[in-house]
Amino acid sequence: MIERYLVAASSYAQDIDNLILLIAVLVGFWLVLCEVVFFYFIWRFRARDGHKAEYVSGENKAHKRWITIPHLLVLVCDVFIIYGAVRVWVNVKQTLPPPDATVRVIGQQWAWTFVHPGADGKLDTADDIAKIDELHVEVGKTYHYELSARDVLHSFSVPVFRLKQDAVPGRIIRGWFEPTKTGEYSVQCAEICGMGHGLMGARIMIETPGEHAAWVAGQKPLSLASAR
Amino acid sequence: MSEHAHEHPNYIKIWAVLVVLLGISVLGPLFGHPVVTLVTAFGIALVKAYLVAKNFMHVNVQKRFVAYMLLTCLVFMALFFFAAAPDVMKSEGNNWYKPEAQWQAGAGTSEGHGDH
Amino acid sequence: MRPIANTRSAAGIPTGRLAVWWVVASEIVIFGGLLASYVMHRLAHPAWAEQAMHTNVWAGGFNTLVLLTSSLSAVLAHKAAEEGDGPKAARLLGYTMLGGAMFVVVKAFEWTAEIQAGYTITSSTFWSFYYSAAGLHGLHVIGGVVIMGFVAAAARRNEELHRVELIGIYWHFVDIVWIFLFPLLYIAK
Amino acid sequence: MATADITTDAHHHHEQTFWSKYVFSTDHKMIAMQYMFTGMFMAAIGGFMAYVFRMQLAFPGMEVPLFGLVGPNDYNALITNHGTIMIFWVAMPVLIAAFGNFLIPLMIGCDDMVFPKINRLSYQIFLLSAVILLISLAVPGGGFAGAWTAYPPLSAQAQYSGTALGSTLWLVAVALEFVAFLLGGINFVTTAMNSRAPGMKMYDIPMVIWMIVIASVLFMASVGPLIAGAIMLFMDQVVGTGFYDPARGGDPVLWQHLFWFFGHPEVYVVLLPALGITADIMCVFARKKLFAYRTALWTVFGTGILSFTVWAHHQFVAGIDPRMAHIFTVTTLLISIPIAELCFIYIATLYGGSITLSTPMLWALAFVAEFLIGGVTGIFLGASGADIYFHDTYFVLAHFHYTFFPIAIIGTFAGITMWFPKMFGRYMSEFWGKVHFWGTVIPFNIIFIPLFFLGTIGQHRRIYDYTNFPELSLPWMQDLRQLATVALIVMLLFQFIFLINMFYSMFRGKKAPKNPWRANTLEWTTESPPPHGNWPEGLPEVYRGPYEYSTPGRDEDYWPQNVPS
Repeated sequence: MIERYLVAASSYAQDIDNLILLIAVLVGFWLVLCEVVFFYFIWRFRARDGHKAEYVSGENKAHKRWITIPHLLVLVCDVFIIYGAVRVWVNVKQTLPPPDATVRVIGQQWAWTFVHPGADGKLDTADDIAKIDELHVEVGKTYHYELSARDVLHSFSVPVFRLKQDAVPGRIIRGWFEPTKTGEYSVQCAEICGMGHGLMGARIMIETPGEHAAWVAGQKPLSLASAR
Repeated sequence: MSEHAHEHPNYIKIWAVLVVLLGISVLGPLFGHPVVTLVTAFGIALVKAYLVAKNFMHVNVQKRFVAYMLLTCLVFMALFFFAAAPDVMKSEGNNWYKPEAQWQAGAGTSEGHGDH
Repeated sequence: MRPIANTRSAAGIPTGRLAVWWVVASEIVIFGGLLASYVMHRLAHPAWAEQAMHTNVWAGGFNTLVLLTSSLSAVLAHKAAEEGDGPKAARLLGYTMLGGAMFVVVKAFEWTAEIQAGYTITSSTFWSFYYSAAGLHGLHVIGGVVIMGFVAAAARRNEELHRVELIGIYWHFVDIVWIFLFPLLYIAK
Repeated sequence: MATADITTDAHHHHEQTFWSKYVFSTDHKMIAMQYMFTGMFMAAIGGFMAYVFRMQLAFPGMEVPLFGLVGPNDYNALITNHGTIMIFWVAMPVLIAAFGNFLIPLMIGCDDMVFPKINRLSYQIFLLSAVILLISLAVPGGGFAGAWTAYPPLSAQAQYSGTALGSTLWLVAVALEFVAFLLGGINFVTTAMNSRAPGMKMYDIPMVIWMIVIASVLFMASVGPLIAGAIMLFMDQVVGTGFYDPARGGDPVLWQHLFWFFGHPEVYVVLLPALGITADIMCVFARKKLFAYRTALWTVFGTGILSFTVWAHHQFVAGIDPRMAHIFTVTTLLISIPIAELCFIYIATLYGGSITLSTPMLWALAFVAEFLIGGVTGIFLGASGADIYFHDTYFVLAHFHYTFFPIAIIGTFAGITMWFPKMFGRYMSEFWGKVHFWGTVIPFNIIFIPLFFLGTIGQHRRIYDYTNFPELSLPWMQDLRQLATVALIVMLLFQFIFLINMFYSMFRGKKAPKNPWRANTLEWTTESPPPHGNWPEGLPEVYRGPYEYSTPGRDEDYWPQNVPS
């Protein structure tokens, strides 16, 4: 559904899209049903001459059935939705698969700093590559991100990954993603962070292993001081 | 005006009990034992609050819903505490930690947990 | 001129008292929110115990005694008002007001000493909570004393005697808040 | 209003001056009018703000007519104050304060609120808060621009926001507004609990009164932590404490909890009165008893309690512990049960009715139809897994506008058109009322359906210019934004029809009798408009429930509550 307009480029993007589809089908059914019955009643029971309204208290069992049965059915739908939501949530936010590499993501007014591990694949070494508003990752690899904020709240949002996580000053938050499609996509800040919030966009480059190695090789390592 | 059907308790006696309890809660920490302090400070605060609410505020002779109303508010606050504490009180959780707080905890004493 | 609405009592509690209970309920959540926030932070920062050492337990304890005693005179005033003795109720409320005033005076000396010792509201978040929570409570004490002045003045003329009980309920609530603030701010170290 | 001079033994009137009658009145009806017109004035300002920032979104960088260039901070201040005004200075005063003040004494059959002077004080504090908020827009540095949720550290530290004075005034205004509604709420609850007409038992109270009372209780029980939080935020702003500063042992997430612990019940605080207004209108114009009154009432109690347990679904990706999200997903989806049940009750109420599509009924029906959309889209956001993607997109924005617009605008118009004859003793024009109805409801959908779509494909909120995001500034997306903006302008223009209709009818409309809609509830048993003291000939007594329409064995299809059997 969403994929037609926005690429699904992470391993869990499809799961989230499917969950959204599941919810859309279930609530869509109830919405359409309610609206149809609602408008049908408005038409069917319109005021006509010589026609008196019925007296229905709705207090006896036979009448109440008309609301208790649907609401039990809604409860059943809720259970399905909860099951789907929890499953996706556990996968995306709660359990982290072992990483191939870790990137550090730092939000500040009004730019993203991305610290890449460099050729040795480790952070806090001399060959770390810090980039402003530019995140380079390799397709098919599992990444952990280490998210922090220097000043106010920001939100690290990558729509093609269907990923969003607020960056909170004073906290380091870990999460993961695995890119599945190459290309250049948008990274947003999705939490208002002051005057430049509307400018705080970055790009994510998802590269093939060859491209990525070439990019790493072409970077001058930055001093450690700027990495932390 | 409503007629108060209740007897007035001996207020002076209740006040005396409250003062004795206050003395205990001040002297409690002198034992130097954290569990004793916990009980003398907060256990006694609960008893004092109960005595004041029951005898001075006369919650017990009001219509029942007054007590329920006040208790509901307290329950909501407990709910708030237990839902916010995992984020605010803890210095680490599922996939996150607070570097500042952990640094402080490492530097300071680890004693003092379970104060409440 | 009081509306007829005010004299009805369908819920079985006189209107004024019912309203005061609602005031108390909404105050519970105000102080509850503040104290819950404080407790969370306090448990998160064992190092604050060191800061709490510098609070004056004796001043806090004395103030607790003052408030407990003022509550006693408030409830005795309620009893007197119920017996129809307005002037006696007014006199007892006067003692309560005196207690409130003494509480504030002790607080003033205590805070002065602490600020002079360098523990200001911005020294650390413990002191921020200390001054904010006690300050909010202090404002309630001052507000209570002012309202009590009006109630006592009317009671002296044997008017509006039911209000003696209402202000008393509020005052006991302020007392209870202090009963919890005292161990939280002074004793837990 | 010559009727106001009718005196009874209990009331002696001295000549009322303009000031004592319109400004310093303690009469609940006049205070209701004060709240209503202040709310309408603020709605005009909030609507104008919406026009300005929608113009900026549709035509980035263009000079907006009547405003000028919209800078990034202007934009943020506009959206922040649009949200704040529409919730705290429009929905709250009109739905709860205006209708509460007007309807509670009239519908439970007493002469005034129990504390008329506190009632007046409540309005005066509210007015002061509105003035302070308006001043905050004009101070140096500009108005507060940190979103209506005011998340610190942005809201707490001027070095990040650049709006030192604006933030503080905004906070003070909001806090004063809470004080006003606490005073008002205590008045409402006490009045409804204690001052009911003789014979009016628990299940004889009209739904709208129940809803306003429950809403007031929810407000009182939930706002406390936010008041405490506001004190802490104020200290952070003004004194320089570090309650929300992690570097000094504070925690910004604490504010989010304090805010949403209030913020979510607040949704129900404004929803319930609108639901109540709709229930009463639907019963009158379908000539039907409310389906399963008792079930409906207990469902509302359940909703109220459940609403305290769901707040952290606003914070799923905001840095809370991921394990907590499961609890809040479950509670959030559970709250769909009582709301769905209410919805079924409303639909069932129509069954077998004799429905007249008058203007109030159109508004009431539109409320149900539109709120359904807002309700079901909430499920996407309450389900933690889907919220990862939807959080802070225009999907959220469209969702809560599909709830708040039916509540605050459609519900309000339903109430005003319903009780206008009682308020002013004259009818509004049905024809122009219907023109206004269609001119509001159709553009409303054209505004927000495109925004649903834009949100679904990743448009995030509070961005003043999407040209910085190449994926979000494709030509067809810009077309959708312009469509929404044009629809908004059309909708705003249609509001003039309402204003003209209202003010014309107030003075020139057809005179209305006591009970123009042939309704049961007590307010229709007195004069239109009711005089001071409401029932000069003595207060009514109650013999039955409020929804005895089309009772078998009676000639008339209604049976007023005060008529002895």
